[in-house]
Amino acid sequence: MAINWFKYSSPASFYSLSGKMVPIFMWLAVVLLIAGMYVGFFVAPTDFQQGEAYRIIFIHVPAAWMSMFLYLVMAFWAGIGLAFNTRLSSMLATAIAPTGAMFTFLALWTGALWGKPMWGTWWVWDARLTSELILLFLYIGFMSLQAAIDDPRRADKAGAILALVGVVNIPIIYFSVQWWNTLHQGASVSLNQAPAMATTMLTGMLIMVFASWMYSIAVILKRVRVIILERESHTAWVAELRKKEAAR
Amino acid sequence: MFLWVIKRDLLLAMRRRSDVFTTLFFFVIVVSLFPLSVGPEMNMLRTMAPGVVWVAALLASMLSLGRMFSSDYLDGTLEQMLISPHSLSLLVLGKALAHWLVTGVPLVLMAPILGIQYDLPVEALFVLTISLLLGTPVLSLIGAIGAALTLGLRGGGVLVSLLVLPLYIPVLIFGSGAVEANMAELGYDAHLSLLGAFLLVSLVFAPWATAASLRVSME
Amino acid sequence: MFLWVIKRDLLLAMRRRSDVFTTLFFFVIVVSLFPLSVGPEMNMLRTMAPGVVWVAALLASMLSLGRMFSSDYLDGTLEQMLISPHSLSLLVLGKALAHWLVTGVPLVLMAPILGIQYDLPVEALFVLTISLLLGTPVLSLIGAIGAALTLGLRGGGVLVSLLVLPLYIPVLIFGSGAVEANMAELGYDAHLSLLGAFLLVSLVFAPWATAASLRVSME
Amino acid sequence: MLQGSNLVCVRGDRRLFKDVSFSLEPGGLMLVLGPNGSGKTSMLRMLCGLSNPAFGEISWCGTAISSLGGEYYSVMTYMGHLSGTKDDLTVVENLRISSALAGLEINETEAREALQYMGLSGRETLPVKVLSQGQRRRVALARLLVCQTKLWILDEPLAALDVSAVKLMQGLLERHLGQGGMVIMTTHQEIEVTAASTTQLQLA
Amino acid sequence: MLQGSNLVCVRGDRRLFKDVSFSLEPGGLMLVLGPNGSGKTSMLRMLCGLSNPAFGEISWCGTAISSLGGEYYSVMTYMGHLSGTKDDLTVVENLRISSALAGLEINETEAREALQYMGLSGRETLPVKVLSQGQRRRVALARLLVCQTKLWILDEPLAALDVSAVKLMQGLLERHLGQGGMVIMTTHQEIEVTAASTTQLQLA
Amino acid sequence: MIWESWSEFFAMGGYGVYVWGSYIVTFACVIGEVLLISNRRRTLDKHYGLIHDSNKKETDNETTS
Ligand code: HEM
Ligand SMILES: Nc1ncnc2c1ncn2[C@@H]1O[C@H](COP(=O)(O)OP(=O)(O)OP(=O)(O)O)[C@@H](O)[C@H]1O
Ligand SMILES: Nc1ncnc2c1ncn2[C@@H]1O[C@H](COP(=O)(O)OP(=O)(O)OP(=O)(O)O)[C@@H](O)[C@H]1O
Ligand SMILES: [Mg+2]
Ligand SMILES: [Mg+2]
Repeated sequence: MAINWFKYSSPASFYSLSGKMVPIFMWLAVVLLIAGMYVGFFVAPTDFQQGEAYRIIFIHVPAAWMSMFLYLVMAFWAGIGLAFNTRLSSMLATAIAPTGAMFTFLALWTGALWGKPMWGTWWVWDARLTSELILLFLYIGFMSLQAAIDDPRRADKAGAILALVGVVNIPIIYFSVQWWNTLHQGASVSLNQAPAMATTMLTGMLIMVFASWMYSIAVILKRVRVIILERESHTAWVAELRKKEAAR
Repeated sequence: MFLWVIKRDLLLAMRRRSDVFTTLFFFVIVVSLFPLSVGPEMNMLRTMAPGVVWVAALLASMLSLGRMFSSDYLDGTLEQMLISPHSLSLLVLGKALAHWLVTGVPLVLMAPILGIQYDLPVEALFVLTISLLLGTPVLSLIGAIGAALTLGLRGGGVLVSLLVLPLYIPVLIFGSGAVEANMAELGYDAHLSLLGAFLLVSLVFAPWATAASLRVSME
Repeated sequence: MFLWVIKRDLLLAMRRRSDVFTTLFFFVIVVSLFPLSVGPEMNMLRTMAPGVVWVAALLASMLSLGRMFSSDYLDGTLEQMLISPHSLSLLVLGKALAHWLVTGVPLVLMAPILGIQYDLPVEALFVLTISLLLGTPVLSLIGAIGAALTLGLRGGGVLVSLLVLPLYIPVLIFGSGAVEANMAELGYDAHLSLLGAFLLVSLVFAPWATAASLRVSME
Repeated sequence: MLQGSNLVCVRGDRRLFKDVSFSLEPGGLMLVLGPNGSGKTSMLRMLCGLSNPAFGEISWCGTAISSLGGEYYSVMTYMGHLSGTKDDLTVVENLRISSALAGLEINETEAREALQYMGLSGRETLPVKVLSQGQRRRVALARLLVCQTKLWILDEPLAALDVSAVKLMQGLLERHLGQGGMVIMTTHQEIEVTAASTTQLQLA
Repeated sequence: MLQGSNLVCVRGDRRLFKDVSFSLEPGGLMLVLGPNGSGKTSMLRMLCGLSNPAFGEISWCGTAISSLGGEYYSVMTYMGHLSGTKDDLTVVENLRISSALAGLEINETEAREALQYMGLSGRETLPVKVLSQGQRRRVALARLLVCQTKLWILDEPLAALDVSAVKLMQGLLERHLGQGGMVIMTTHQEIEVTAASTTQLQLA
Repeated sequence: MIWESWSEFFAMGGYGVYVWGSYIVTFACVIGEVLLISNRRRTLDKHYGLIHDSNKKETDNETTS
């Protein structure tokens, strides 16, 4: 079945298509979430080292992964928008940022809550933790920059340049922080020493990862739809849409 | 009319909501930079913490001094304020207060969380917050004098730091001193009362000095 | 014409001689504030020294970013640069270089003296100077991107810090890392070569990204 | 009412003018004329107390303005080369706030009426930075419609205005003068304003 | 030489003008006219490539200006509402540096001659910030005397100028047009310029 | 079933504060995000509904589509 992809790259047709997709992904997310939580809380056994505290893993790891992934996806779409001047991809990048920032915050928050019982402190200046914090700053920088610019086209382009510069910087930051840390002393705690996982734990975690994927897609699509409406409010097709909705 | 000034400045800040957040995040980032350049040993970080937080608060407040008057100067609003029938000192007090609301208050609210990053004990966090609450308005008030004096001078941003930092030093010493005293299990009341005294004195004199500096700068 | 840009910016800086000095004094003051707020134990100060000097250098360089383009923007010179027949990237490179000459070089020259205040050994002083010499131009080059992106935005001064500080972090880590490695009697060559690599990369890419940002901002 | 006697203005090492005297009565218009750089702006800034004459005295109702302070400022409105509008605030907000600072609080409706009169209807809620040069000028001038001061000091109010706006200003000035107000202004353009008495102050 | 076809300009959610077409030949003068806010400045900024039209194309000698880049910029001089002078530099320095940035280096003597022609003699070494509004404008306009570009795009060049300076500009424009140059300008004032061909582009 | 009773479930082996603190904040964020978006959509709709009638003519004339 051949799909005309270009058809969907126009905001108008994307709007109607995504309208159908949002509920699907939302329901998928809910179902996976319930399944994941069930496995996490009622199937997975107690960890012999960490006790019950390890159950934070079912949101910590998905959040941490999503935070990094979403930055890449955001920079990708922003770059496409800059290079090919496609409105839709820039709007996607704008829509991804808040969700990415939220997952970054969640990774930090759950990590901190996990760290207190496990390491005895909320925070250490460990490589992974520090680079996650910087990632949050990058997200916030991107959003603040876009918020500070009134003209959406300019905001798109400026944000794209920043996101691309940031993406170059992420590996550098990650390795520099890691190196900086190990130079002084062996890190007092290493995340790599997590105990080998029971399969049920792993399944639960993976289900939760999928749930976060579905959730992200749903939320981002939902947000991008609002952004499309906001930006294209003066066009004929939005006026048409309004008329249809008013009639209903 | 005092309220109009505050309202206007807050409105301007709200128009660019990011303004409020950026001062805050600047503060957060500077505080987070130190462990990056000093290294991650927790013991050392804990001793540094009050100093670092206070220096960061001071820098954050100082950095935003530039915009207290300069945009009003460039577009002629300040000229209009000088020939306004209202008391200039009061107008200035309004502007300093708005500056504090936009830059100082968020810092005070954020400080405890940053203190946690440096693993400070709970009581020290409390003292830190109180000392910031008393100290940051002083920073805004004194800063206003510096901002007024350097108005329209090129490189004002850096010049203002030069003028203002020496005046900030007592606040810095007693502010961070209070927290250190608490951590060393000594009394910290004296420090806080001194900060309170600074606040009162600057509330009375700073608007007046600022008004005078503005008149000089605009001549 | 590249030379004209540099010449012009230096001339402007000279017209306000205080500009150069104020960045320098800002640096000096921040470095000297720390012993005031942290307390006078020499051992601790020595361990902190590289970190503090580097953070101060970074802040000093960042603080003066605001003026890299904003005055040119306000008075229309930047518009003229965009429609100049010369390559915009080259013009931008000239401006970044001028910024470094005015803000970076004085810091590099001053750093050893401040290091002495913190009782650093001679070799560490040397490494500190070299690391600053390699690192500060990177700060100016990366900073130019941030300054160009925030051009004409309200609260630009603080927004630019927010954008630029995360990008500065690797420079900070390797810059202060080099000195610390030296003090811990480890090799510091790797750190310095990495700083050199950053310098080369940013020399190539930063002017280009800055030029693109300027075009976006001026649209 | 307003009197200047033997005013001297020195800028750097240059004496722009000397021994300028004038007096202005209610209903009177004073045009300050002269080529570029002859000291018109400097003169107006003296008249509103933003700078001091090197010699001579300016008095309002017989009292030196430097000793009057706020009392003088509440009967005087000055508009310089700079318009005093905030780029980030909307047109209405700018007008309301600048009026409030000048001592007169006005409500939304009054503000909108004044703006409509100045030909800015439909732009009330735009931030000033997107306006054209002439529209910015109109926003600043709209304050004249709502202020209730006796003495207006206007530095090139017609710059950047189009023909219809110049007409509008002309009407506005005549109305003010007709009600016993006073106007001091500079301009390089031709403008016909009928007033009870018109003085021309030619500099250099 | 310069051609615009079916230009459309959109600002915010407002369409300022549409389907504007023109063509300008050597020796031709184009006056862009219209009330405040009709889009004159927006039009000129498009013509010099500082912003892009929402629709339509601008071409120089048959090639779109967006693809010409530096080549176009070296035959074109733009002067906007902002004068592009540095407050802290002296008058001579400003002129020399702005010329150099625009691609033509001139020496001290040439600069001083141009300034003298613009009536700024005796002010050459003052920093621009102490000059009067009209004098600043003259400093910016002095660049027209030394530049050797074919196309001048001037946004209200007469604002703040006194009568004698307006005469001077008139002569300058006529000389340029006589030598086969082209001028696009806006103004709200009356000015008589004789040219091989004069087009009036009326907006809104 | 690995839990003896609900109270044991909520206690999480003594780590209740940490585990539930994580989950509650996570769900608050997730739900908050969804609500924020719906709210943004609603304000947009309201804005449109309000100005639609009075501006209708103007939009027809000045749209660019
Ligand atoms: C604020 C504190 C924390 C932050 C910012 C954080 C951040 C991260 C990040 C970014 C990842 C993904 C990295 C990767 O997959 O390469 C991750 C994974 C992980 N974290 Fe954390 N973490 C924190 C605290 C903790 C704590 C306290 C524990 C447990 C004692 C922990 C256990 C884990 C585990 C087991 C993984 C999965 C590793 C893997 O399979 O790749 N984290 N964390
Ligand atoms: N420090 C100084 N040294 C020498 N001359 C100075 C100095 N400061 C100002 N001037 C001169 O003072 C005059 C200021 O004039 P002013 O601004 O009052 O003119 P104006 O009549 O308003 O002119 P315009 O019509 O151009 O606005 C200028 O001629 C300027 O060159
Ligand atoms: N974001 C926006 N939303 C609505 N209108 C806008 C926006 N941005 C600009 N405009 C309008 O676009 C026009 C810009 O006009 P421009 O500056 O080109 O006018 P002009 O012809 O040069 O006028 P003047 O003679 O006053 O200089 C103004 O009418 C302004 O109100
Ligand atoms: Mg003047
Ligand atoms: Mg215009």
